[in-house]
Amino acid sequence: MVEVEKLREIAREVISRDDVRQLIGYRQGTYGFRARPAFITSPEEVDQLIFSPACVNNLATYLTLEEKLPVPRGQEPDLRKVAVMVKGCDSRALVQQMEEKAYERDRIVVLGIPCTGVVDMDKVEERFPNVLSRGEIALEGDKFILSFDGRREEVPKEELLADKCKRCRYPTPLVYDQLLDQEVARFADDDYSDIVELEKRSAEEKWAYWEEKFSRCIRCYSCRNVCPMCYCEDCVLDRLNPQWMRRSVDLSENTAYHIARAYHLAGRCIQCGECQRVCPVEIPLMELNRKFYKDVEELYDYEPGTDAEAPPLLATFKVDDREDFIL
Amino acid sequence: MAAKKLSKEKVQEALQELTKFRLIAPAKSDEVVIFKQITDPGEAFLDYGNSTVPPKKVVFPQTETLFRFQRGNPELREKNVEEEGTTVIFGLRPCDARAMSIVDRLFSWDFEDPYYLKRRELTTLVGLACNEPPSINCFCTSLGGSPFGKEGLDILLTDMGDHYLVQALTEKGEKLQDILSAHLEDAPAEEEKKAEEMAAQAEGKIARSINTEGIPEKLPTLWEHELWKKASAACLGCGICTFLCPTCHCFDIQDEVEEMGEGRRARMWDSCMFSEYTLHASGHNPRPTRRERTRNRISHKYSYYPKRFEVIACVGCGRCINLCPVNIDILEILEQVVDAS
Amino acid sequence: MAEKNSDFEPNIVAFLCNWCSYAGADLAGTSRIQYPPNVRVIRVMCSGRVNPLFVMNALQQGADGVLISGCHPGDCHYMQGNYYARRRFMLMRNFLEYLGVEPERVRMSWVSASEGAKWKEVIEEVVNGVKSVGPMNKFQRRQLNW
Amino acid sequence: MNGKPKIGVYVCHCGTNIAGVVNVEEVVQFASTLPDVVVARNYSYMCSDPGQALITDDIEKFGLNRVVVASCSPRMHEPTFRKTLLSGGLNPYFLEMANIREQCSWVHEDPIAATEKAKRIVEAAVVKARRLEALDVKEVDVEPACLIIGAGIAGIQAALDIADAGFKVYLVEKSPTVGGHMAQLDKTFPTLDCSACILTPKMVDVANHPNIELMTYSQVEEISGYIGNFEVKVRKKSRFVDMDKCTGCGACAEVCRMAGRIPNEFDEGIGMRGAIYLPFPQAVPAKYTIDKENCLFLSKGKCGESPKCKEACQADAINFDLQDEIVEFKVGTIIVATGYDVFDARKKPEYAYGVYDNVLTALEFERLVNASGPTGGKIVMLERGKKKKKKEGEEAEAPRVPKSITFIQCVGSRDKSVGNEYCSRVCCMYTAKLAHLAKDKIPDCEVTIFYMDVRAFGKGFEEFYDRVRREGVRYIRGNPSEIFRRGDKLVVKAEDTLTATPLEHETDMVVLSVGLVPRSDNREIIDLLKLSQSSDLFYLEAHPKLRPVDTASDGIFLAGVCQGPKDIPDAVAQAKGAASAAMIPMASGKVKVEAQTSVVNEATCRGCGFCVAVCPYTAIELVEVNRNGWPVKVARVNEALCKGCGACAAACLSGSIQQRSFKDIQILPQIQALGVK
Repeated sequence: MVEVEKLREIAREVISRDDVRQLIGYRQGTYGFRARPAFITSPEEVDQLIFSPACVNNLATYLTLEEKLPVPRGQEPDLRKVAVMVKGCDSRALVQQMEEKAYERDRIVVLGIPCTGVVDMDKVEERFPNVLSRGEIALEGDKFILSFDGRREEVPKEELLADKCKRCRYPTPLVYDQLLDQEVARFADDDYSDIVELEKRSAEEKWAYWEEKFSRCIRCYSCRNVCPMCYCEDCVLDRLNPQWMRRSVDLSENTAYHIARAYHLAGRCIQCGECQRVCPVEIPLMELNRKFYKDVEELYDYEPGTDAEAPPLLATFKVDDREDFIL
Repeated sequence: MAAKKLSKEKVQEALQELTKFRLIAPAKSDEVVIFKQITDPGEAFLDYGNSTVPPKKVVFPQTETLFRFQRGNPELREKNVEEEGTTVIFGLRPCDARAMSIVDRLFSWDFEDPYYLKRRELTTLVGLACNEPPSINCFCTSLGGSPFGKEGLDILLTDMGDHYLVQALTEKGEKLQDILSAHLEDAPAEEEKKAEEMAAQAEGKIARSINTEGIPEKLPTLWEHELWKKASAACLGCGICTFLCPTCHCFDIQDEVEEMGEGRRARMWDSCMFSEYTLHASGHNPRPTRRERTRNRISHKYSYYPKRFEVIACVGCGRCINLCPVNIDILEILEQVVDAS
Repeated sequence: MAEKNSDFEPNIVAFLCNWCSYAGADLAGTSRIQYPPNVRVIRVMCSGRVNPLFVMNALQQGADGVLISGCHPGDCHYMQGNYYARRRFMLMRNFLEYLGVEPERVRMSWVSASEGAKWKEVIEEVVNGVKSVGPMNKFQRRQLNW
Repeated sequence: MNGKPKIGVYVCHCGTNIAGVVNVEEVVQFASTLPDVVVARNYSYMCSDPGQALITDDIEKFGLNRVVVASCSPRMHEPTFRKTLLSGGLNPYFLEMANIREQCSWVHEDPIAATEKAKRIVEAAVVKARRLEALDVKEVDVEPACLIIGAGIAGIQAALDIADAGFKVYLVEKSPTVGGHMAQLDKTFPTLDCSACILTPKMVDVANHPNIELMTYSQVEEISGYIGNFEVKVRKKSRFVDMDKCTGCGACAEVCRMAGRIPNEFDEGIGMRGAIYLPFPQAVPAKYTIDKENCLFLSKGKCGESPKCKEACQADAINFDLQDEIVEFKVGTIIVATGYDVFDARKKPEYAYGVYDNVLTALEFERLVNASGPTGGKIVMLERGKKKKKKEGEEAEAPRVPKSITFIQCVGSRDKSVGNEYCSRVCCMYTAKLAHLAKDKIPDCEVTIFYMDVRAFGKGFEEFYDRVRREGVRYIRGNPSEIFRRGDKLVVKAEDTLTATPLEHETDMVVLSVGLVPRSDNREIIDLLKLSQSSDLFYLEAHPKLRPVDTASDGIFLAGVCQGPKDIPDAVAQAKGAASAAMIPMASGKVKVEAQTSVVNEATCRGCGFCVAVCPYTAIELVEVNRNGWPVKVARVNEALCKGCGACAAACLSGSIQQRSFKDIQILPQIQALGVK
């Protein structure tokens, strides 16, 4: 695992550069085992930086989430670089964003963290509820070590590991300026078994499954705002003229929202799993994205966020694309 | 009113009795606890911390039709809330009830909101005291609330082990208690005293707190303070902390019209954390970034609302802390406000 | 399966590309080829213009089925429009099926300017397909908030 | 003009075409209740002058700013009604047509269902009309030059007409000479003009006309751009003969080691040629060409000690290092006149073409009877097999003259089994002509024609058909089933269906009247110009009756058999039609360009480049703009290149790029109008 001192040392060096405006990393949360994003603008703030299996956020989303205030007349916009720490899965968001020309490669400094898997915070807090004081999580071999309130708990890795890590194909970042640890070999793969199982059900069963989920949705848009690939200036679903989708929150509009969101990620979602993590009503959003992901891989042999030069999936075609469904 | 007793075996019967009204109780949708109308008592799930979406959505639905209209037909078909019938929210937490009483002040302020107030009038709140704090981030005691708080409730149930102590607190509560009399027995006198002890114990278990003294007055002075930028740096601008807050009451009104000239005017929740909440038609936005919106969210609850209604619009339910995707913690912010020079 | 009442007349929205399928449909007209009236046509310049979210919007508005028809691959007046449409609808159709929307509701076809007869066959195939799965009642807007 | 919409709805009876099924009054009544509809009328023929006057008057009277015409297909009369709006002082793009004829009344018998559907179609048109925006009709300059692909009689005629009108013409021909198939013919029906006599003068004119740049033995490689501004790349294949020096004397061909050993395509393989050759004596340009595959020096690198042709050439014109040359130029319009192939008779194995030497195709027979043909015009029995070794001094016995010649009509035409259901229009008359020539050259020859129906429809055709029969040509009604050999005779098995008597007709020679089929390489032009094909695979004209020489693409026209089988008079007439159609934009110097192009909302564009990637015309590029002080990249459309397909609008996730008249805001209401039950 990444030694914190080495991490802070590299961070201090990076943030001290005059061509770097900000460094985005992780810091301890406000209670229990939580970790949260940290925004460093000066070397002094570096000592709060950490990395542990609790650092679940995908920091790549902040590169495109930043709201740019109008530049006062007579002043120049601050175009200095932004440094960001990314795990393997997060780094694919950078690759896909660059493939979509969101920014040039030289606008970012990437600190790559080879990742051995992060925790599912819900499982942790279910296992060890009501932990107020700051807790630590570390990975040793195939066990998570949780130290809090003077206790030291060992838990087999499998039991607390986030689902996305159980099918992770890219533990080592695909793009980085510096690697903060040795590379981690790929330790898992995705057989889409959950998607295949759902595909097999009848139309009624499938709809009953999704109807239950979509009826819970409160349209808080956290799944959209957390997603590194959702960075439109003004989301088409928020528009009133034309109004694709209405503001009212009911099964019809919620379904339309989730279809549109998932379709807009077809061939773009890099499976960082954030949308599902943040959903307050626990809608299995990854099961939506991964359906497109599986189809795109099987039909067009295309994996988003792996090659910054690749053309966007839906902006290309092959003459022999499958068309057996066409009359 | 002498306190009553409702043994746990009779809970199902009592609920069955209540199904003749619109009975709303905590129920499970997959692993998520949500308040929804139940017709079969078995659906009720009382062994829970607190729901993700507060029961506010019962009296202040996320989307509600105000009236319907049709081209060429001058008469508006107004939504009659009466049709929804008397409602019983069974098993809600004291903080959520207290939140409703706070929000009542706004909806009956310079304009009596017909929809909300009628619904409140039709609704009887049967609270369930928190023997254990639903989450580590509860801080109701810092806001004048309590795990055994009675404010806003019509009946308070206290889990005494094999039965619930039933305390009717209002006229509505007594009426409901009469309806349920067949399932209740008289509770021995010392039960209520025992409940108070349990209350004190429960209040002791609340782990987090904030001293709100002086915050309402201090907040306006921190308008350009550094803390807001730092606190909101990680914010995604989503609607979780507002939609899930029992005291948030902002709404947007929109007309949903179809080509054939039929339509409805509907009211739906809005969030001050969304950018288009204050987006002007000209494109100007007085709160252009999430820094201003976070400042506004905290200041509204802890300064503007108290200035107008003498109560802080927060009941310390902890939802905004538990469910924020990036762990923005209102207590941490408030502490920074207190410490800010 | 959804109850299949025989007198159910589906309402199908079709997006036709101006150069081939719309011309093919016109040819069916000039040749007086009769076909069921369930399909209602929206003309677009190319099947490449049809945004798959139109399909979602149509199903949400009340359509029981949607048909997108364009030029045969290679004949597109704008060279590539139909190739893009093919990929988009392959993905959207699979996804809607994954949600529980029967595949018979989202159909695509290649009909050239000279295939008036084929247009009739496509219409009948689509109308019968939608009839076999019954009315669309999954996430229709009017059923909910009226 | 985009103000509050005031819509006029006009429902057409179209005589009984619409009113016969759709209750027009009911539709008009319904239309008047729709939002923003100010006036709703019906009329018997909206496309007629009084019909159009209704619209212009209402524009005046009610101040209409949107017009919905519920009538036939927009593909039919959208241009007409756009002109009506223009004459009424209204922007032509405020028109929306509701197709209640081809896609409603003509295809749905049940009046109730048809009327209900018509209402819905009108409603969709009204809701779209409400949101239509005025579009400024843009014009671009037109390069006063025309590219003509194919120099058969059609290409030549079109080139001459346009050049005579004073415009520059680039005439590109794939084979070494102009003339096409007409040059192969001997006489032409029904006047028996000698084909060469009426064609060669035009071929010479084409070569010498100051306004025509003739490029033979050349192929169009690339075409980009749009009407008025086509960029064309042509590959002038190397002949390995310097065109300026070659005098056409033919010395090289005589000495060529391969002389007489390569079947001459021009003679349909009957006559032979060398590796360096002139297709036929009157070829234009009269320059020799070296056939790369068969030239020993070019294909094997050695031709004896040194290539004989080079030695023989006085003008030193032969140069084996000459490379292909790529020529680029700009034209305003294009005429496709690429002609046809004759049906490959091998696809009718029962007629044993290629099995027996003396089963010929009509084109081979044309070469036989042609004075400049391989046999000098003498009709003789052919021996196509291996050439018998001619021993020294032994005089080859004189080829036998056939005593009887039998023609078989409709080989490869009107024949579903080979996929050609159409009639090739010319075979009946050219067969009568060839029969006449046979009788003329061999008076006592017994000439028989097996036919299904003789189609002598043209000017002077019937008279010619009657004359040929009076000359003794025997017409038997019956479609032969098989040809086989008996002794040294060929037997044509058939049935005379008029007398219902089966017969086995013995004959010396059989001539198959092969039909006309699309060229085997017509796919090249389709890919170059995005032409579409009709069901018989010839190129598809814009409208069979109203726009026979236009194609779906602006500025591209069709002439000759490439658009469908026709005889020389029709081909020439169509060529002159295509020429005049092409000259319209060239003469006016300006042409209206697609107005329904895409437009980008630069405030919401995130510069992801999806639209740039999907645009087939590379009409969109990312440019850097200043948004509130920040440098951002946004898409920008080159409206001259954009053809208005809308692929970008569907590819854009943020809906920032929209195609005018087909914007989301215009289509979504249509979906709602049609979708809601």
